[in-house]
Amino acid sequence: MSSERYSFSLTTFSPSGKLVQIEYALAAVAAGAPSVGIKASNGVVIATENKHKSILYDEHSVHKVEMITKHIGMVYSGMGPDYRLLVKQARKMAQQYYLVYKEPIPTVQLVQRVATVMQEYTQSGGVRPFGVSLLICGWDNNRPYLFQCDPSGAYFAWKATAMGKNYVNGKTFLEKRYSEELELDDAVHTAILTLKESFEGQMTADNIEVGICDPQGFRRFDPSTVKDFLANIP
Amino acid sequence: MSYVLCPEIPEPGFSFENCKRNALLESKGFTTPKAIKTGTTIVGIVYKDGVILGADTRATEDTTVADKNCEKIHFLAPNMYCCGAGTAADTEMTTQMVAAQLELHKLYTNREARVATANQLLKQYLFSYQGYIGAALILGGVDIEGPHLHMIYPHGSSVDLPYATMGSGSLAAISVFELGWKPEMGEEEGIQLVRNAIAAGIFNDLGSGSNVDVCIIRKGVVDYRRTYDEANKKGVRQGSYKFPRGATAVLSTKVVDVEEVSVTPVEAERMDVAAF
Amino acid sequence: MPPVNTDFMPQDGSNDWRDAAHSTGTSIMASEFDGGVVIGADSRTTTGAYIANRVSDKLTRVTDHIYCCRSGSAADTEAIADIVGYHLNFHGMELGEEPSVEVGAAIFKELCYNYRDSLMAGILVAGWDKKKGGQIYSIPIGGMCVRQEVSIGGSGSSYVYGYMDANYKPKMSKEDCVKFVTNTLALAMSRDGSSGGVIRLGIITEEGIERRVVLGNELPKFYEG
Amino acid sequence: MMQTGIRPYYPDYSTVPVERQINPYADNGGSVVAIAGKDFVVIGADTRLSSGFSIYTRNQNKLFPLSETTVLGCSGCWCDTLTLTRILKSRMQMYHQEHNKNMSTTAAAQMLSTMLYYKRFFPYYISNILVGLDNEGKGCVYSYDPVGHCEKATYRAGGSAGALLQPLLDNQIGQKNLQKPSQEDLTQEKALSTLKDVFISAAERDIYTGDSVLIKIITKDGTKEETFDLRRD
Amino acid sequence: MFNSTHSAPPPFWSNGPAPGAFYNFPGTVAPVTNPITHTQSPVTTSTSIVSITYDKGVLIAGDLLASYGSLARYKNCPRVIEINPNIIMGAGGDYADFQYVKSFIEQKIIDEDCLDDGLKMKPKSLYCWLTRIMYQRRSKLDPFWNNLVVGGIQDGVPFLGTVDKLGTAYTDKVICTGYGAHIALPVLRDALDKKPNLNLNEAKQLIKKCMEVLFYRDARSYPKYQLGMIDVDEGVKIEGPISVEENWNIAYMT
Amino acid sequence: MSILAYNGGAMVAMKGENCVAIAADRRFGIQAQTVATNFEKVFEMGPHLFVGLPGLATDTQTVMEKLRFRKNLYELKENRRISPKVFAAMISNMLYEKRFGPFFVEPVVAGLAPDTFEPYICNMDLIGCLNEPSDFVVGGTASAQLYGMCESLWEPNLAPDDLFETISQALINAFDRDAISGWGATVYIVEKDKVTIRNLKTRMD
Repeated sequence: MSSERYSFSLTTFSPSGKLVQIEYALAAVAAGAPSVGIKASNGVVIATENKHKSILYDEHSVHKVEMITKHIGMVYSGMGPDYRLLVKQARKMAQQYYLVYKEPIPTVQLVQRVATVMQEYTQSGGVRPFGVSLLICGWDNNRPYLFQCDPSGAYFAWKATAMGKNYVNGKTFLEKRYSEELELDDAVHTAILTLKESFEGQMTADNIEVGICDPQGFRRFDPSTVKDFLANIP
Repeated sequence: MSYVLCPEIPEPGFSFENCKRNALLESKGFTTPKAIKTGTTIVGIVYKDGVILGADTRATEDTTVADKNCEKIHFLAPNMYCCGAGTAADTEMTTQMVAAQLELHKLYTNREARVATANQLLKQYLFSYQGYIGAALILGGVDIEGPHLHMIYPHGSSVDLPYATMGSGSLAAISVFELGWKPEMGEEEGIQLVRNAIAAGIFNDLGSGSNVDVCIIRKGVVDYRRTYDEANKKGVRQGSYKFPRGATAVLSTKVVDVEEVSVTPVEAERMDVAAF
Repeated sequence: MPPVNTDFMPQDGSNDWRDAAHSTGTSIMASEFDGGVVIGADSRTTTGAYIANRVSDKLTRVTDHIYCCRSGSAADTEAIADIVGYHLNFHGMELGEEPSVEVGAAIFKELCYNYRDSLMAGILVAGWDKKKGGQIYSIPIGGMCVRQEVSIGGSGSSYVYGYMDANYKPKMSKEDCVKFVTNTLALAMSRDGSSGGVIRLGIITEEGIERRVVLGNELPKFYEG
Repeated sequence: MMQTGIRPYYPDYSTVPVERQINPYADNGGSVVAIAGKDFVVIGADTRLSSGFSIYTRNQNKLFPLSETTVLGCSGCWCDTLTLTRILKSRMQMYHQEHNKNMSTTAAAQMLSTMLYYKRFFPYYISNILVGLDNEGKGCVYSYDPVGHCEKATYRAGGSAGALLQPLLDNQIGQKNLQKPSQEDLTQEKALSTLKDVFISAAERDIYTGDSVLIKIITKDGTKEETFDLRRD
Repeated sequence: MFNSTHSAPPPFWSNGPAPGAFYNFPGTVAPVTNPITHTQSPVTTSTSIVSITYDKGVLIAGDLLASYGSLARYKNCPRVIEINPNIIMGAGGDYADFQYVKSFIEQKIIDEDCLDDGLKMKPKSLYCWLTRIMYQRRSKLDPFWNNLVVGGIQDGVPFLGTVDKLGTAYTDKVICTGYGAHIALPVLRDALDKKPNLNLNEAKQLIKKCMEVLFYRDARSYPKYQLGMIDVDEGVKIEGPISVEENWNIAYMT
Repeated sequence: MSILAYNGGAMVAMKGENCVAIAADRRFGIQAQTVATNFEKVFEMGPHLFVGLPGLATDTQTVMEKLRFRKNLYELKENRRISPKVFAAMISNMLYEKRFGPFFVEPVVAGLAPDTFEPYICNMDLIGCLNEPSDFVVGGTASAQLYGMCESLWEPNLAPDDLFETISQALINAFDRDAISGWGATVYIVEKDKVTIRNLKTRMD
């Protein structure tokens, strides 16, 4: 580890004014497992495909849908290891906020801070941008929130969105299905259906993960709950 | 770099900027004022189903009562609470810091925090500051291994015990425990013993007073009874001390109307990402 | 906070517990016998003249076969024991077998010597290893280290040097050695105000440690004049 | 520079007995409040005797009747108080025997001042308040500092909660800082209720004041006594 | 006028205040350190005294130890003594001072016997006399380093009073000195609150419990103590040595 | 003499019915010498949020600047008014950061919550130990006198005008008994719809 860190940035402008490293990062995201998030009137659902390359995998030990604080959850598309670093930093930033203000961190504030971290990796020496896009859901200020953070450090507030493989079809599917009055349970069904659109093979409770955020806070569905939702999908 | 953007993420650890100035002032004969101390009686016992913690609610500034109903039983984790005696700010901030660390630890390990973890975090933190952080703590909780009770001293030593008392009223409380504590006590009996121990501290030690707070921690259940026993009430005054309006001579008055200048929350608009 | 003695406090010695540091006071002892070592300690820790813990355990495990008897500042000795435990754990994994008692003592000495002006710790390191069998190393305040066949420490030890010298015999049997340690500690505890409570014993042999407790009211009695 | 490397204090490792400089004084706490009216004077003192953070006794009388019309209230160093009040009583008795009459309040007040100043360079560490009816039968309050400086007033608070209570008496009895201060004379009932209320406030905030208050009401037809309970924590 | 040099402005006159500074009256900032004629320090000391009044008399208890610093040096030093049929006394603190105090009290009793007027000193007068002596020695900054607890029957009524090395004296139904004031007193006060008039047996039980707790928690205590009793009917009895019942089972629980 | 008594000053805050009041003296002095009688110690941090910083005058101003900096950034970033409770927590954290080289101020916060307009008061020692009583808080060199006054004069649910009289009498009578505070007083009565600022006529000695 004694290598002298590069002092110059690896993410530089192309002649046409683009930051190609970020382009490539977005491509890595688009190649990642699909994730979807839908904001309902009384909550937010986030879900993702969690396929395992072999039956030998112990399914429910490593999770993609992670809790950041009691009221904020996160999922990603793209490279797992990058994600875990951002989860660790997000959790720490949330705790630091609470230590200073004695108030749970508003979702939008966490998103801004995570986005700032991601942006730093596009303008610092010797580092590459993150190969992940994040879906961050939360409940505060008596309302649900759904945000997306990109490797560029850009963040967007969504009513519903899809990312990762086949996100274009996912988005058009959601545009058809989304309505303001959607209830959380219906949103979960819609999310699973969106994943189903581009899902090869039989979707089971072992190869997808679902997390919801409602006034009681964020929690990840255990496999039995996911199985119930799968059961009454036509 | 990020500290400039969001300054509320403090530089890690304490800042010693003012030390040189304060030392100069001290050398000129201006003593630094004492921080608020909690004279305090804090106790804890292990009973049949878990642990019971108790504390009084008086914070003193030397010989004046600064806070008549302060909270000395601090939250550390859903299965763990910690009573603090000594410098009030130290006990408050130390327990909050460790509570945050435990929360992070719980998120990583997906497991309920252990009392031994909190004990080790607290004692190593205090040891590193060699007693300058004046926090004397009684840590109680129930984890996977069962109930635990630890006494932690400001210099960083800790002891695992079936019953414990600390603070200026600890001697009054320990006599109640030495005579009343039995192994495998029932809950009601345990609560009464804790209450009597705190009452002994409240009535015999001038540094402790006001009410008794009790916190019962069982496997998966916490029953924190703030002001379990209001041991002392303020006397009822006979006279009324309301002044007639206009009693006070006023030189000038200025009224600033605060029209409903509520900040319209602007939606977090999409970032301008023309390039992508 | 550093000891601040508010002046309005009455000076009749019954208020020193307010700002004295938590100290292990202590009578500790270790003695070799044929096949291992016996370690023992009283169970009293004090802040000033107030007994903070009357049933404390001063025999602290560092590995299954190496224990230390702690005396001096409770905080310093606990921290040192934790650190040595960590190093020996690590060292044991690298070695692929249990670390030797001598190495354990050396690490204790490193810490006690390098931080000698900010530590107050008198430690007896005792244990068994297959190279040299039962060994005892005494590391007093100041951080020197010397192997001894029998060793005592803590504030109570000054009263029982005579008894120890008179009664120690090499190659004692296990039970004789236990009796010898118990008597010595009981004598120290009866004379030293900072030692008392129960006697905690540890007999470390190849099989590991066997722990015993001699309750306060069952201590051997001597002249009570 | 900040003292680094402060060694914590391990008394049991200094086995040889430690030499201690004796401090001749002790602060045993307690507060005294006195209010005088046209023809009466009330004086109250709490009955808690304490030292450091522990209570010696909850029921110690700190009001010393010197004669039918004079009472002295003391708080501060209790050993000095015991000694001073004994000497005072003997001086009053000698005066009575020599003059065949009781010493007047004003005389007693002056005597106390000289007695305190007598020990100017090893003072009695007491905050004294001497009350009584003067020769015209009017209530008067004399307050002293430890070395005998004497001040006459109509109301005074002294002792550990003196700082807490003095402004309160200024406002309620002295009617200070009020645009329309009430003109009528202070009644005995108002003085008594104010005295009790101020002690309630003192017991809330001063750790040395509490348990109960002993009140003496001096009028021309003698002294009445009353007690009044306070917080015991 | 107000020079802004970095150091505090030099005082105008040698010992006067800098402008704006308070004039520090001697005796307020640092107590006048009068010449230390001879200051005392305790050498061989004994620990707490625990005493309580019950309906027909007074109990005073004190262990038999005299400590030399932290060395439990002398284990047979009685310090609860009978003064005369009306008075018993317990003492804590410096044992040498106690022996001297005891000797001049005994001399006073002898003088009183020589008067042979049938009168015997009562507890309140001894208590008052001792207070004057202690205060006088304190005023010479050469105190008797003791806590003296005087118990007795004053005209048929139990009397209990104490005086410390400064001459601070007070009477109460229950008095404890040294560590007893922090550990034993709360127990006794709680018992008295519940039952103001204890009988002899209840009082003895309480004392036994207090001595047990004191042995557990006071590092200068000893498990053998003396119990002095003075009763309206049965007069004076000094029982001892009584052993403390010890329970160390919690040693198995840590 | 304590460093907090170098410049002198007295501060008190009280809770009333749907209103809070905060009052402070106006003296600025160097030990016994009074240099100015218009020294502001109470600062407005929001339409319904005031903070008083009695203690060493230089720290009063430095801490006020630092607080305003952090409060402005907070409000800009979060797009909402800071609530008194969060503001108090922020001060407490900032003071504790300087645990071993503290600022010599003992802050007093008084305000109404931005959404519920619920009254809130608190004070802290110089290293940020928060004290949130339901009645009143005091600060500065006349705190003993202020404790005595407030403990008697305060009663629950005082209307704004009654609260004004009570807090003014408490402050004036208290600092009349303190040599190094007084010389005029400013009282802020904070209600939902208006803030009334009054300067009182007091002894100027």
